[in-house]
Amino acid sequence: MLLNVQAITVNYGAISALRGVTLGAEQGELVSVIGANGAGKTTLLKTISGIIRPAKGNIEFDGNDITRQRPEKIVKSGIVMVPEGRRIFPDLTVKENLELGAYTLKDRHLKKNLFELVLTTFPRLKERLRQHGGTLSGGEQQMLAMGRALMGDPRLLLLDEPSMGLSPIITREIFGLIELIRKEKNISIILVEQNAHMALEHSQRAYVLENGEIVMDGPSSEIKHNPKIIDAYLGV
Amino acid sequence: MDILGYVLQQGINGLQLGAVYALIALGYTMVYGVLRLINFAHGDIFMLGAFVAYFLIAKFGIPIYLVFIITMLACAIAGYLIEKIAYKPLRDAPKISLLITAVGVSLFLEYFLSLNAIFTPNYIAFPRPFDVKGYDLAVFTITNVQVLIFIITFISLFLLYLLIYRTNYGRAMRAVSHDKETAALMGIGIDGIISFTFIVGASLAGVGGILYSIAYPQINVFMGIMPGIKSFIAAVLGGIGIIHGAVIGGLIIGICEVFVSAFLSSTFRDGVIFIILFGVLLFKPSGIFGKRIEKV
Amino acid sequence: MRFFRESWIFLIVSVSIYIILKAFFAFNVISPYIQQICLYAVIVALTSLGLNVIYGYTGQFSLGHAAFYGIGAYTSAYLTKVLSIDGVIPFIPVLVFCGLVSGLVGYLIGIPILRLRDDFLAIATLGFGTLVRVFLDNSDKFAESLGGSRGFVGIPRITNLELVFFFLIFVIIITRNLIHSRYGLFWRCIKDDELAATSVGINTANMKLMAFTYGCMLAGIGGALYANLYSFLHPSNFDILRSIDFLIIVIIGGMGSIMGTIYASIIWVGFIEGLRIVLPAQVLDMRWVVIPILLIALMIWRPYGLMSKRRKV
Amino acid sequence: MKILDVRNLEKSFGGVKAVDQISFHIEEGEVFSIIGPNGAGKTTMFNLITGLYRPDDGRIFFIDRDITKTPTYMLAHLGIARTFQNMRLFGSLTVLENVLSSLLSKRTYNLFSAVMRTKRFAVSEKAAEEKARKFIDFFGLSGKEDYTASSLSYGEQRRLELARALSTEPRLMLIDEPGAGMNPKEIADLAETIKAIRQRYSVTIAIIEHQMNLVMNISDRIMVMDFGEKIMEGTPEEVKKDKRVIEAYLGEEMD
Repeated sequence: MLLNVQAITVNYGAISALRGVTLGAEQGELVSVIGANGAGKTTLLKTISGIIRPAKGNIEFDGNDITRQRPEKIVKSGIVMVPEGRRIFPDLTVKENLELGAYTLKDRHLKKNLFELVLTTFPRLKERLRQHGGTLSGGEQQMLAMGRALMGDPRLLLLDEPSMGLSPIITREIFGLIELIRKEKNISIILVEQNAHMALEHSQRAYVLENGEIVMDGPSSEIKHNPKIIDAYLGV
Repeated sequence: MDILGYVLQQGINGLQLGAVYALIALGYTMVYGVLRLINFAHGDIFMLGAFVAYFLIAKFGIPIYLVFIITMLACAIAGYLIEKIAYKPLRDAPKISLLITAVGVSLFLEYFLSLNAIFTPNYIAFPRPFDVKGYDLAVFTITNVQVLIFIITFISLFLLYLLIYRTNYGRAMRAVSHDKETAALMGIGIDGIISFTFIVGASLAGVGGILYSIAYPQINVFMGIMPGIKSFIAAVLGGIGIIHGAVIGGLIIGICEVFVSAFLSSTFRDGVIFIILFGVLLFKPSGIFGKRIEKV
Repeated sequence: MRFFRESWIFLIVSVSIYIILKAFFAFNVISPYIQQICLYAVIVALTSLGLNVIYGYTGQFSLGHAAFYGIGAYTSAYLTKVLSIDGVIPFIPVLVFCGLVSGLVGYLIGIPILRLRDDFLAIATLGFGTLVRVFLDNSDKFAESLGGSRGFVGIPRITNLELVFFFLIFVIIITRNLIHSRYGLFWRCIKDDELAATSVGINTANMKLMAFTYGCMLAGIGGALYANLYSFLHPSNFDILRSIDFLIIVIIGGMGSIMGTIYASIIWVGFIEGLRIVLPAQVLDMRWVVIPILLIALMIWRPYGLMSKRRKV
Repeated sequence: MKILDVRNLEKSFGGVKAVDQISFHIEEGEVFSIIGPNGAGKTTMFNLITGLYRPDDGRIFFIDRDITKTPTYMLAHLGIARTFQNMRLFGSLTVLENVLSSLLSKRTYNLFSAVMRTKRFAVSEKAAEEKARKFIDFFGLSGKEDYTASSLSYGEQRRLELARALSTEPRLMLIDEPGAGMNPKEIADLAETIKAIRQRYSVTIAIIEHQMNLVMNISDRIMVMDFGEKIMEGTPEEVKKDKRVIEAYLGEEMD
């Protein structure tokens, strides 16, 4: 396993946001985590990326314990998160946003290559390099956020609700790009989604998070046929 | 005397004062950007700069360019230590606790340095490193002090501009001031950037301290209070958190102050500055260059 | 009357303290200098209580409390001098008037600035404090007897133990009644979450203004008592440092605690003035070096105030 | 009868239209839900109705009265109450005080009564407290009156917020994502609670919610929003079948 999350518990004051969550991701695997709003999905990603410290449990990445490391260290070791709602820097240009993504990298040559790669993956960004991030459309902002993360040369990408607020067509485009990134660069991806349809469609394995606990996990193809899941997350 | 010449002359004098305010205001605005804190101790860093320069010139007779470098270094260290010791432990505390701490730091610096064993609370004459010379430009005169202030301020602003808009650190600073959490997700060390911001701001205040003392060669441990507050007002006037706003705000405040002294009475100048503050807070709280931000 | 009936224990304790103090004063157990300090402590308590309503209960951070204290002091000094008042009874309406003047100024300045929050309110109140200071420094231009930067001299000494004690007790009861009424509840709601407060139907602008006006009134009364205790005023008595004095007292006493503020005032004045007696002048200068360190340490150690309960998470 | 009538409402933030020419109305006594993806402008709509934002254009009527410019606190007195997406309780106040805050914000007694502790003061305070305890009891929080709001569990805090809103005795209650962070069992309880509120206090309810099973279970009518625009409005059955809604929000059916 590239990433190994062992029984982490996270508390906000008296409330436990995560209770003994265990999950993992292999090299080059797309893993999705589905669950309702407030189930603890974002907390899980923030804990892996070091923004939140778990009260219990540990997290291993590529054989190293990263449980209590600072976020900048974790980024350096190759885990990059794309936050919910994109959170691009609206007053910085698209180019500056991308350059910030490579903040931890020192190798100029590598940076240049990554920049080229991002622009070929997201050709739409190329046309808008000098524009301020805030002027982009929702879908373009999502691309910028993903491109910015790729600039950090990640081995594991954490995606928080990439489809949030996007139209179905753009959502499909974004998911296509996610697949592309995974295949071409062999990057592992953990995807957190409310849109269970899309998440289960594209991931190899899935976890179901309810009220801070993993209540189910397994291959996505099985999970999407589970009657309970259809009822709770796919139904309508 | 010719009225136009007089007005122009006062304008130049106002720009001289305003340039110094601009240098101090930059520190306020940058620190406010990354921490959302009014760093009350910033005016005292300015004072510290004046005192360090005083010792370097009066006691050691060091050449002027070295005075600038050493003073900036000393102020940078002071700024760094203040942040690490007093502000960092309060990162998650209520905003007002941080503000009270800042007031505490300011008082401590003033009263500690006013001890007789350190600097004394008295006014000290600041030794100018060169004699004042005026150049008559027909309508008004400009002094070599003013020329020095304009040049140094301009160079500082230019370097700061390069730093903020052309380097990785500058980008990181802007990212942190916009959204700390996302900046951290980019691998930016937040604590490092905050320290760096204090260091840059304090160095600029140090430069301001030297220039101010050369222009108005009387120094005192409490000299930082009013210029500090006025520079903060300048930062608010220009739009807090906005670099060029601080510069323009500083110049406006400086010119207003000199004009009020020249045409009204010097005793009213502080009052007028605060009336400007009320005006800004009430009618355009985001400042000249600021964007409107809605609540909720 | 219910007003007194509900506070009888408090009244008994207060009267006992008064009798003990009176005995001390009458038999000269304590020197006139210390007597004066005792009265001063009570005045500081009264004024700090005003700031506690503004900041401790309602969460409106003010760095200009000394300005309202100063307005009360100068108003009283001017009136008692011009009207040559020297008795306690004719002085009482003057006191009330001074409270009303400070309250009115607070009300007028509050209408615009109380829209601001946290640090911007701090800088606005600080600005108002500076304006008042500038005005006092130039006051001789308006009326010669105000003295300007030379200070106001020859104010009749009227303030005595009965007066300060009576006013403090009266104010404590009123404040306590306010705090334990819907108004106090609204103030605390505003401190916790202003937006939620307006959503449940509280007119937050009015309530903030009310707390601010009331707090400034107390400062005005405190200032008036102060002016006629020392018979000399100087603009520097009412600068930012004095505002910080009151702030420290509110913080030490625990924000939102009436008795905490009273104790803290007595401890604080005792500490400052006590040091003046005990320490030689040179060491005395150290006070304002040590106090900020204590303040910073206090903020780091307990950001919600010394006597406040530790917040349960 | 139309209890709330929104006409051509518009609001932009920095050039982006958060609410774009939306009109709808709510009938007295119904449960009206607003659904749509995050960022569709649902909470902005609530903020406009409760006066926290001023619309750029359009009008809002509450029982024939134009409330477009009415301040927030006045709306609470007129009969509009709300809860917040991320709960805004008075954390350092007790449960009882939280509920009392809204009960006492009505004209009860004046400043003079408060200072002088008149009879009116005592009577009003006692009445308000009794009433508050009833609401606390209704939401299953009795026994916790003296706990600070911040010490309650997540679910209890959600219920306390409902209690506080309901205690203003509103005619229209706006509830913003009550089901956020709840598991299916809690959602089911919540549905019962909302039905009970409606029956017992005969209040009209408007809800923003993501949990489809909750929305479909309790709503009489649903409005679907996306990108600040109204996509459609109708009964749960109509919404479920609507092609535009499936495309924009519900997603295509899986095969």
